[in-house]
Amino acid sequence: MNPVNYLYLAALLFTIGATGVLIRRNAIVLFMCVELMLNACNLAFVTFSRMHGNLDGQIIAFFTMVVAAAEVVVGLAIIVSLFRTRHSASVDDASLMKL
Amino acid sequence: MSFPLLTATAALPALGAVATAAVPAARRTAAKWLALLVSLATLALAVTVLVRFDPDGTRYQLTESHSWIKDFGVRYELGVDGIAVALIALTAVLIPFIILAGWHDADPLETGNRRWRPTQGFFALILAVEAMVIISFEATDVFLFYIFFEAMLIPMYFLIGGFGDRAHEHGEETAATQRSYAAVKFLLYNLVGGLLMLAAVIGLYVVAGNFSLQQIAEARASGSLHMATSTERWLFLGFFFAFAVKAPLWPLHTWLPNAMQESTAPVAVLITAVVDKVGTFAMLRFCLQLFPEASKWATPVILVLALISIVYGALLAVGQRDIKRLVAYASISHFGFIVMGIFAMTSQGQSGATLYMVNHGISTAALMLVAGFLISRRGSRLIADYGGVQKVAPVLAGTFLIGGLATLSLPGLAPFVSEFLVLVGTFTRYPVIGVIATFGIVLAALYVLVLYQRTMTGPVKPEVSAMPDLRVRELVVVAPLIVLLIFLGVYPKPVTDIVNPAVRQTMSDVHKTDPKPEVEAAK
Amino acid sequence: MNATHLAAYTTSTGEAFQFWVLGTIAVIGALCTVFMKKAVHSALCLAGTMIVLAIFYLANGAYFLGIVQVVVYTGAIMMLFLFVVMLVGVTAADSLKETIKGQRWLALLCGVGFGVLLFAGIGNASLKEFNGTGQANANGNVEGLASLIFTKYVFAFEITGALLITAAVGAMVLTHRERTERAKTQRELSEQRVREGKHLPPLPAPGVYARHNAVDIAGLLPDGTPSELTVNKTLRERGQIRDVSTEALNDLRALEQRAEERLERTAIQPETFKRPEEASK
Amino acid sequence: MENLIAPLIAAPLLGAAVLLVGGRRLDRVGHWIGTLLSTASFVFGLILFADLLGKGAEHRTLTQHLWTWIPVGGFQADVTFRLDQLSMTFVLLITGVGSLIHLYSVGYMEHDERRRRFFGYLNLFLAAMLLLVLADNYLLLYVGWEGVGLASYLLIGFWQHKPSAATAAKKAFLVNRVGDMGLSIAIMLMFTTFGSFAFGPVLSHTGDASEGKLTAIGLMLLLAACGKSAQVPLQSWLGDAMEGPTPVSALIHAATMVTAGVYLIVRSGAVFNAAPDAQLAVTVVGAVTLLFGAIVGCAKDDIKKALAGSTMSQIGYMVLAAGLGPIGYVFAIMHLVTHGFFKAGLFLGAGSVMHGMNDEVDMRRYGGLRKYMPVTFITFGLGYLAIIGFPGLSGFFSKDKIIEAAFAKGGTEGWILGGAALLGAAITAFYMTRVMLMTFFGEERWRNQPTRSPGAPSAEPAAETHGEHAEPHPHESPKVMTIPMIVLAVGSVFGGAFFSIGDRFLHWLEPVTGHSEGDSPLSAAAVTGATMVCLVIGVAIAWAQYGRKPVPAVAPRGSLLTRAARRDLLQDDFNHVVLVRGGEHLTRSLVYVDHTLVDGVVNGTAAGFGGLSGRLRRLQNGFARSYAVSMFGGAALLVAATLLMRAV
Repeated sequence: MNPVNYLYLAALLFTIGATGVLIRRNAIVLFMCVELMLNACNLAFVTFSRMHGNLDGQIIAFFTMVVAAAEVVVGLAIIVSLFRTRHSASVDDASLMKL
Repeated sequence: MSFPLLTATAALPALGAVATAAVPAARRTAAKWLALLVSLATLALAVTVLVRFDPDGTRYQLTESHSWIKDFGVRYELGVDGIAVALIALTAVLIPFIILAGWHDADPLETGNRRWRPTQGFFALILAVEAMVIISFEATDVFLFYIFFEAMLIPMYFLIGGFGDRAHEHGEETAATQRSYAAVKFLLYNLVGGLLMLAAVIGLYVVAGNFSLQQIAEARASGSLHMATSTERWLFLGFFFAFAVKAPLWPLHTWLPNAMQESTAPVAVLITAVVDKVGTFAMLRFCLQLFPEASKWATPVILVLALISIVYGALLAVGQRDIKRLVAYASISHFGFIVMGIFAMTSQGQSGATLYMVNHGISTAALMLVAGFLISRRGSRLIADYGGVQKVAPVLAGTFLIGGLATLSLPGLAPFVSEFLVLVGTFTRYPVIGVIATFGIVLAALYVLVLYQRTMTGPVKPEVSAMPDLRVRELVVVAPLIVLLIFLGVYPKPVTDIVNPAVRQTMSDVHKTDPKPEVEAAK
Repeated sequence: MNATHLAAYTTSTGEAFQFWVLGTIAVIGALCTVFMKKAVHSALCLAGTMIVLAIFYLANGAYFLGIVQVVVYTGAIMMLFLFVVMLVGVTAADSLKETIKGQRWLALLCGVGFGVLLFAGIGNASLKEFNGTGQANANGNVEGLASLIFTKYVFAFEITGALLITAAVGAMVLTHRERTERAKTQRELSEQRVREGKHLPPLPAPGVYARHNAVDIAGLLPDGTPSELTVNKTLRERGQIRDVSTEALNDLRALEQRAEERLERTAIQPETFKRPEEASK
Repeated sequence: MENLIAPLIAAPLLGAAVLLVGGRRLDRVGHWIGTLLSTASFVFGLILFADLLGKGAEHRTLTQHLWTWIPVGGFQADVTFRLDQLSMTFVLLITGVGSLIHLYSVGYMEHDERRRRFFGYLNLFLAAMLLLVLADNYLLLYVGWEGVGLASYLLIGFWQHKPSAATAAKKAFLVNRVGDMGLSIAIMLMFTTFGSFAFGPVLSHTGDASEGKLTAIGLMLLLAACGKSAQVPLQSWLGDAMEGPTPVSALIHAATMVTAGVYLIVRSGAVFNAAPDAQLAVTVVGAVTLLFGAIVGCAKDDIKKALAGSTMSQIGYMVLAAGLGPIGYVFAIMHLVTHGFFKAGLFLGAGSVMHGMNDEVDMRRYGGLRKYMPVTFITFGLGYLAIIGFPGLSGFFSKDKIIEAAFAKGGTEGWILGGAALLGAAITAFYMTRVMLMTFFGEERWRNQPTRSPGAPSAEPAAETHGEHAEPHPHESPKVMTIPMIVLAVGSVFGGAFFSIGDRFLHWLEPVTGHSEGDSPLSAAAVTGATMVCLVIGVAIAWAQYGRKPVPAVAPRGSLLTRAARRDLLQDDFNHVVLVRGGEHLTRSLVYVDHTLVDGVVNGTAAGFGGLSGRLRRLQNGFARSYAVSMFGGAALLVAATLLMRAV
């Protein structure tokens, strides 16, 4: 088997995550989908690092995780305050930018 | 390196503008006096330019040239020929009167001070406009000219949009909205024109490799710089459109009536007597010099447009119910004459056109400023609201009549000379157009006399019965203008002597000579 | 050692098998994450997917990452998610019904298109032969990473550190609510209640005759109907009220019947007690 | 000696400047200043005249160059004056009659608080008129030409508070402007033809120019003359011009300004001689106008309007004569001068009558005034006899000569023109007799009735001051007014004889205008006889109609012709319908077009952009997810693009 399949898997997961972001309204689920996408990327990176035989890919994946963590922290905080104000976690309710 | 006179002439009002704007809000009167003094000093400098200028000398004199943007060959090049000198003098002469006439136009409103009217700003803006106009008369670098040609719009925009007649028949709110409409319209029209011109300027650079008017003109004359016919025509159109908007030429004229109607009389004078002249001046200096062939190619169309402007403007002036709009349309008609004279390509036509720019500036100033005094007294711009003013304010009526007679170019007053020159110059080459244009003088008489009759004669309307006659300040504004009108009408030689050589140059640029009269041809 | 060896060069049939099995699971997990109605289920599915991914990391020779994936992601981040879900409401299931017109179709279109494109890209890429992380991991994967992080990527590392701090502070700022006014004393609260004229005495306790004392059981009114008031607000909102009134009353009836038999009374026609609404039917 | 020409003009110009700028402080002496300066210029004129007489006939041309006016390329306009016999004649007429009328106005305008300005305007007019006749080139002449137009505008509208006066003034100026258009086009034509527009070059090179050009020039000059001299079709303004004070009517609209057209034609004689078609047009215009004016004159009840009609017709005679070429030039000028005397006299007489009659102008409210104002009666009567051409008086000589010349034109044209002239003579006799009878004879219709019936035309505002009281008390005017009338009467009696005995006037003018005797089909005696017959007929009819039976105080409806004539033969109505209405509609529709079409295009574009952006705004629905979709789609597109790039 050729490790390229990992890449295909990553692509698939990424797409699924992206679609999820588009079709789900619940902010939390939405974030999970984002996480999914990030993980897919990570998988790709790891695979690349294996292919090129150096660790840079893993480093990047590592950083990605850190960033993801930060993002989740802030994002969830936002969700909480959002829920606090409008008693709903639906992103469609936060559509005040509409003209 | 002698004293940079031209730079000084342009820089002084600019500095004056800054200084005026810096005067604290409490010291309003101080700001006014400062502005007036600066403008007078500028006048003095302009007179020095006039004296230092030698009509029979080289084409461009008092030149200054410094490299500015090396990479694009943009230079800070100044220089004046006879035409520019005449127009600089006109500007410098008019501005003090404009400032004096607008002395109280920007005072804070006593009643219901909804809009704060920054007096300092008003006078600073006027001076800024003067500076930009003067430098665009002086610039012999296309890019430099373009910059100030466009920058002029900004202060004008604020002058139009920010300061209207304090009394308005429709109340302050509508006044504000109409004002902003007029200002935006003015800005958009001129910006569109400027945009096309920018494209043309860039195109010119691509073709010629530099922006220097003199170099390009010489190169073209010597044939070392060849332009494809189509290229030349496109570039010409780009330039001409901008100038035609500014001039304004039919059908690009509709911004002028709004602008002049909504702005105060001095600003209206600033627009039509000073700023618009840059357009016609630029036609003469840039269009003809840079693109002689294209100019000749476009002449028929332009002449027809000018003709339409003349008749159309006059007819619409007859149909107006608003004094300022009437004057605006009259100006459109007059600009038609100017453009016609420029593109008739005869020495009479072009000298006449240049003379016309000067005279029209003075006559419109006289008429419009008096009209402004009239409006400020009654608080309405509608002709129908007046009547019998002559009885209660004879001096005002008299000056108004003289201004009107100048507008209808009565012989003995300055505009007649220029108008007749333009007509003759056109007639010698295009008889039909000349004859049709002559109808303009009848229409001019019509709108001026109708205006005078409706406002000044007849039984005295109760609203005007208590109208005071001209005050000293106002007389100081009007009297010199009238004296100028009469003097230039009787003895225009000083101006023609300055202008003629420049016109001869331009004629040689376009390789045109006056047609020979029939009898001499017969001999 | 030879494990790394194995993992690095060849892709053994073992790994292939593992890939196909776990890969399927991962995809299913992902799909469930997207399509589960309840956030909790989504979260759990996602966790599953992540663990699978962790295994793949290991398989790809990224031991450190694999562990981190399990510890940090599945251990920390997903827990964070679960916390929030708990805050927002475990069972608050949002309908998958689409409100924005055409959104779903557009989403699917974009998704599919994007996926196809990615696949095409990967297909085009020339990735036939590869060299594993053998010598990269020669003296330990962690050491390798460390040496890179602290030499080549040190600045990035520091910056991510800063980022994390900022994120933590930001989260605090966002979630922390400054109490602007003084807390109301009990007296004020009661006064307020009086003023608003709503339910002055304390709420009735849940449970029936002390035979049920679970908080989610509504107390019964004298006529046997359950009273919503007795149940905690949150439960009420989630609709998690266990209604035991019927059984309770039936028990009562049976009790009375036995009492009758004991006292040899002529049995009254035994009719099973019905709840009022059933009776009305 | 030629240095005296400039002062000739400068004097009244100075007067105008002083009086108009001087302000109220000059109110008490203003009129005397004006009179003094005009008299001064008359004296200068006399001195120059004496000087000319001292010279030989061919050296009688003085020129004075002051400065170069407009030098542009080949276009050289100088401020140069030229005094020859022709202009000398005019100078004397203008300054002489002008001074007399200044004097008259001192009395006439006594009660007007704006008298100073009135005299300022009068002086301005004198200056402009002198400039007109003394100019050495057509452009300078044009200045004077419009200058007199301005002065006449100011003076007709002198009582500006009366809308009628203001309107009349505007009308006069506008109609004149049409004529001026002709003059300016003529000047342009000259410039393109001769390369100059000074009298010398133009008039001496007419031989080299093509006849077509010359005809065009001639017709344009004719147009100009029509405007200024109130010839058909531009005559409509003269009648309304009577809104002005009577001295103005006498000086400007009878004696001097309206004759400028004749001067122009005679001065440009060389052009016309070389362009027979233009000449023919001139004669036709003259003939038509002399009949037109005469007919109008018959129907008017307003004494001034009747006289205006007569003026029109008399100028028609002059233009006719001028159109006849060398045969007629001299007589045109001669009639012009004599007409200047008697018509001025008649107007002053009319003014004096009105002065005595509380400014009543309706002749039907006069009658039997001869015993109340004898001097006026006698002077007016002499003027009357002069104008109808009573043998021995000035009108007789000048008009008779013109009729002869008309016949002398020869051919059918000659007969037609001569016949028209004769007919005109008859009608002149009729309407003048009518005026005479209605004013000074018959019963006193002004008794026992208010001075003014509401509808009656009012000329003078003084009427409003002492207007509505029961009945006027006719009285003779003060000396200051009667003296000028007497002087003019003397002139109108002996002028003609003085000029014609021994053809003095002919010899005086011949060097400038040239002269040739046409071959008349009729002998001079026959023409004179015919004229006399026409004269008698005209007088007889008038007597029959107004002398024997009393004149109704309210005008009868009259025949169709009469009613048309009362309305200037419907000329005004035509103008009103065709020009005024049409013009109004044109301007109104143009204003609409400008607002909707020209401006609409621009505003439309703006509105279009506004609408478009309004539509685009819908995309911003505020849902983060739909933004995400577009973002994701964009990403997809980018990937696609990269792939394609690599594939290509």
